[in-house]
Amino acid sequence: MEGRFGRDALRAAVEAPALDRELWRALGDAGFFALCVPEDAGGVGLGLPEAVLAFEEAGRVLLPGPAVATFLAAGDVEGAAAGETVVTAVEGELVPWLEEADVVRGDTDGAVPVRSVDPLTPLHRVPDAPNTSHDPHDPHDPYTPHDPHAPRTSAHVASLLRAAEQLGSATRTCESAVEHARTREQFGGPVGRFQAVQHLCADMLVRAELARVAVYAAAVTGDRLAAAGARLLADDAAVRNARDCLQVHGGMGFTWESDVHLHLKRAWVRAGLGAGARQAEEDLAAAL
Amino acid sequence: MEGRFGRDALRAAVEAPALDRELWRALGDAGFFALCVPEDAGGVGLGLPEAVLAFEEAGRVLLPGPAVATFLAAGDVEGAAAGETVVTAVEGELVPWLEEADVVRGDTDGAVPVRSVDPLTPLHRVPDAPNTSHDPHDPHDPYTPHDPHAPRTSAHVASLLRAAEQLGSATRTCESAVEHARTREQFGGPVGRFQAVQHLCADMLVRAELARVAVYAAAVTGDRLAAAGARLLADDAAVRNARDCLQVHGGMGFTWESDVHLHLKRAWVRAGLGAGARQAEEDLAAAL
Amino acid sequence: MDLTYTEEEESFRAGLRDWLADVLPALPAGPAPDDWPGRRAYDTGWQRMLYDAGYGEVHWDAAPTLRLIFLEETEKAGAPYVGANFVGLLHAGPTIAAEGTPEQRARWLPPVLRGDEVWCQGFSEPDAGSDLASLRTRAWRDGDCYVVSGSKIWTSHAEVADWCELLVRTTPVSAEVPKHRGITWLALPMDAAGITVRPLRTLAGSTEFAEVILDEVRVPVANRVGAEDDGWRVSMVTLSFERGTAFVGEVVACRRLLGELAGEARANGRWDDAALRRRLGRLSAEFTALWRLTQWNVSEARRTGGVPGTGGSVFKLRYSHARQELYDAAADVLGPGALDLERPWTLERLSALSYTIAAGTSQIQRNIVAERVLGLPKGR
Amino acid sequence: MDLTYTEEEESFRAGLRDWLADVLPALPAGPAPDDWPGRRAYDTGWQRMLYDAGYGEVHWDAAPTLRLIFLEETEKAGAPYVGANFVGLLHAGPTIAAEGTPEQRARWLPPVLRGDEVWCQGFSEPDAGSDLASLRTRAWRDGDCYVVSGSKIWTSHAEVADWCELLVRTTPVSAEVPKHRGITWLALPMDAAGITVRPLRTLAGSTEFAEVILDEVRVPVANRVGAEDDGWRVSMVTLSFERGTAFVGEVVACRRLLGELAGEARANGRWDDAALRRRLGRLSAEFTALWRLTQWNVSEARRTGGVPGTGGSVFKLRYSHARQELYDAAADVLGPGALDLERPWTLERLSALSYTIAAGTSQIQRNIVAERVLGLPKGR
Repeated sequence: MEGRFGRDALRAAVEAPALDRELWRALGDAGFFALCVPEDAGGVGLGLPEAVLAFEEAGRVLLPGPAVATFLAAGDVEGAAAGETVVTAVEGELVPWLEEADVVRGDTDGAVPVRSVDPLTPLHRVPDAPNTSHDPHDPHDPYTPHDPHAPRTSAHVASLLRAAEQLGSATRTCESAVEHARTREQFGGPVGRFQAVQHLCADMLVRAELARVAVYAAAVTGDRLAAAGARLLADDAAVRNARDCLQVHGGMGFTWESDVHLHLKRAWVRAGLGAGARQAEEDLAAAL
Repeated sequence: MEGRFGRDALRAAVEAPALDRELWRALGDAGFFALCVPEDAGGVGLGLPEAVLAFEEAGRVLLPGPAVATFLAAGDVEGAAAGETVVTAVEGELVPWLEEADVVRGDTDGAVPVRSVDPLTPLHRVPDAPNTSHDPHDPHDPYTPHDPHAPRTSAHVASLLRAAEQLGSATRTCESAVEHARTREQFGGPVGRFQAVQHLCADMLVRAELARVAVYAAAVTGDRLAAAGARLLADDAAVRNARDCLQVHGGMGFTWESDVHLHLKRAWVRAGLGAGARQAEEDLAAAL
Repeated sequence: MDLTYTEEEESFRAGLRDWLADVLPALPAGPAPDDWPGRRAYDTGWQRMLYDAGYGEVHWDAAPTLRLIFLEETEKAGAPYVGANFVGLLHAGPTIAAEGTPEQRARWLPPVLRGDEVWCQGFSEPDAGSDLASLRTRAWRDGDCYVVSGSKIWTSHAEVADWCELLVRTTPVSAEVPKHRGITWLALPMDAAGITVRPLRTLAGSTEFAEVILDEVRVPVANRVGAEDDGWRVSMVTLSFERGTAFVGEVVACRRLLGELAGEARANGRWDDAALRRRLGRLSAEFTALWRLTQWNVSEARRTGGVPGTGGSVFKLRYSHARQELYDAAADVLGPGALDLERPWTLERLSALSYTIAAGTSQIQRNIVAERVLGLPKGR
Repeated sequence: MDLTYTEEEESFRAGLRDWLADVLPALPAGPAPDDWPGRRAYDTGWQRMLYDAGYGEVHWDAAPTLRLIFLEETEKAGAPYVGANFVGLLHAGPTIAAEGTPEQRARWLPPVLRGDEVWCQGFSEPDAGSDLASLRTRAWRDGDCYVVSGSKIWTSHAEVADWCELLVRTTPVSAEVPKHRGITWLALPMDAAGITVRPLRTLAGSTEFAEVILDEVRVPVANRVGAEDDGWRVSMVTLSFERGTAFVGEVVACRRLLGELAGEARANGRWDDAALRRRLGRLSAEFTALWRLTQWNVSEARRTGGVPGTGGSVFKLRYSHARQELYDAAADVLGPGALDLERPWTLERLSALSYTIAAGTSQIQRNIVAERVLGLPKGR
């Protein structure tokens, strides 16, 4: 993934945010969107565990575009698997990439543009969107598939793939903080020798690792509540790791040129898409 | 206060918890209970700011006994000012020192003994106690005075005096952690040279100092909401400082012989008396 | 992430479940948690039953996955906690299994598995807490014995134990010998002359810990496990292993506790508080993930041949705080009842306070993660 | 704790209030926050009005309590923020007032008070962030000038400033000269030859900061405030003072924001969420206490003759985190609206991220509190 969308591509995209159709088709050619489409339907025929690894990479490099919605439409919408058709969806009250997408799932009546905090994710808001829940049979769920028994395309899978992106981001910001702490010198040596910095980094790793096992296990089991739990831990890891990464970077992290803010803003946006943490917590509590 | 109830007295009380009537009378003689009783009624004639300093000291040395209720009864109940009559009150669902007290304010119907987590505070529980609020004219308020305009004896003053005790405890546990960090040697020097320990101590001081200004300011203004805010910050400071103090002490803080647990348990008990944090937060929110 | 089990593993699980369903209802009620002599009789009796039923060897001879299944199923079924056998089964035993001679294994392991002999741990000292390697209990050779003098602290079950796994300094620290060298691992018979056991009361009021004072106690050289002066390595191998799996049963228990808390909150009306409800929901996600992390650590151990490595520190760091948050949430569910020692969870809340301190404080664990996992420069 | 005011102070407050009530409604609307040339015209115009009305001297010549009242009342009335005058009024100005010669005070202070001249700050360097004293911008004597070369970063308002308070190294660090010595405080005219200003874009997208590159810039020796090599002390006196009071207006603004959040939440239905409501209630307690802490610091400053001491670090530590929590709560009130830069508070939330970093990170502040207030041994 880093080969297709490296740091130079990222910074170029920040300065001129638009959907890169060429990149999208390259991802399609590489089988990214068709990863879970059965082989006899022309896909790669892999499962959620592999999809989660792919989206972790997408989160790590801050891949722009409605990748989750396009991925989930791959077996369903003509051209989505190949990256020719860009698909987005109404996620809670928000729709990312509405103007750039070819197909929109969900009801966008009354959608108004939002000046998005994330320079890499244009947003529209649908103020009267019905509340999305994690119920796979929710009629408002834009991901409800034609076959109600196919677990792959229900809202909790979208949520899990976003959790995987959050995990990739949390891992990357942890690494970035560690790199900075190893090399930035203050007070006569690398700042990473101070316990205050070390312990920030250690807590970042712990958050990322806990999110990792939660995301991977939810992918293996396909369980709805496991996905809700993974989402909670991954949202938390992505947002808090980005903030701690900024703290470790100090003033240098506060510049536009640093990537830290891109991770933080995207983590905020991802956490704001779909049913959100409140609903996930309620779902998990209800099952106790 | 430390002269009257020092560390030896504290540890003796832990091993044989009973109300020390002699100490109580000595406090009465010293004017502790009559601090805010007008001089023409035989009291010391000082105000809430001085009372708050006295209760801060009481919290610091972990003075056992229903001092707040006795203090608030001093102008009202025969012998309370002198420390001859021990007065307690129903505080939310709990009554401290019910069996030892001579006078009980509030309705104790159905009170059942509780095996108290704090070895220095015997408790009864009144399961159907009406909810105490911070409303000074609440008819269920055990502190409602005969003169409804006297601010001194309403529930929010009881709450503020307990906040002052919490402040004293938070200050003491901060000092205790610092003492330990200065003297305990590990890895070839005092543990207080490690940032991880230093920063625990710094956060303890910040909590105590913020609680201090909140408590002092609430005492000066006598304001009901200021008292609610002071209570929140002081409860938080007392409980969290006791826990951080335990963390700084390590295994040594985990022993019965250490005083840390006495501070933690008392802080829990004080936080559980009266209307509690939820109500204080709601009151403050309602005023926004 | 491998969450599947082999047929052999599933059949082991099924057999164990059946046996537990059969045996548990007939067990007598356990003694009070701090009745150590009582606990010894109870726990060792239970251990003997496991041994006779063929589950004895699971503790350290079986594959990590079988051990995981064993700990999961016994906890899920509500079987007695290992209690006084904790050190023997989960610490000293694995050390002897890994580092002992065939004679030592034959002498010490079967009685642990049968519950005939109880072990305690003599590692910490009053002046060597977080800095364990600075321990000062001295041992010197006299013929075919070591003579040991010093004192140990936080020795659980010392009053009822038959053996103590003891770390002693056999070579003093010097310019040539750093503190991690010069330490030796000995099996100390607790009935030897010169041992004084002083119960140590914890903040929870219980006395399962003790201080052990050693005054020229003679320990046969044959009781040494591993080479002289190599005791730090000998004990650390086991310690790192235990961090990965010693809490399996507890995590299962925490998840059960969450269900109990929800039940209590639904009964007493606090379930209406959305903030409390959501907090329990989030804790449920935490403990499910901690359970997955345990599985992950065990499967890593299987892959690398026994040592789960630094995953243990990651687990320990998060688990100890999550456990404290769990009991804080329990206090919120109980309301004023949280101040009552008769109510469930109040004593456990007190005990949970030790989790961020014992077996390496959270501060030490963060150092380990930062330096050994993340490769940050040696802390200052 | 003295919360009462003298008659003189109360009459000052009343006069100021009347004046504000009179003048504010007639003010033109302010320019966009990152329109720095526009802000300069606007802010300095406002400053001149204050000066003409007799409030100019309040910034540093008046007693600390008058200053507190001034900052409180102007913020409460919604008066324009000091903006481009921040450094001149609250940093360089007080330094010159405390440490400058009579000639220097006469030259530089009146234009600051009138809003005629804008100052910026040249302290931080790319390689000297948290470790400010390791700064490397060099200055050497050449006749009656210093010649300065190096670079500064995080210089706010550099594009519009007339003067820069500059820290330079006049004596290199050596075995005899520790890094805190050898630093000198200079007033650099921003129109001197050899200065390059490069705007620095922050994560909020704005460009109020700049990098300033100095290439053999000549600064008259007469522009030195304090003795040569004594610049660290000269600037720290002010810094410690400013930590105590520079945030007065902001704390007042935060308390007003809490009221706005409650209003928004009541309007959009989120007020029904008890957890959010209680969070706002707790933040209200926090910011009320932070306001009291400011008053306390100011009254301490009055007692000790100007320097509020370490209370500033205590305040800064808590305030910077509370401010971030406040904007996180604001995001919760806004819901998806928190992702919209057009909505109030979203940009401010981004800016608030700098509070735990700028002017000494929270980590540095904790070190200061631990070592200087609590007397713990020098950290490692």
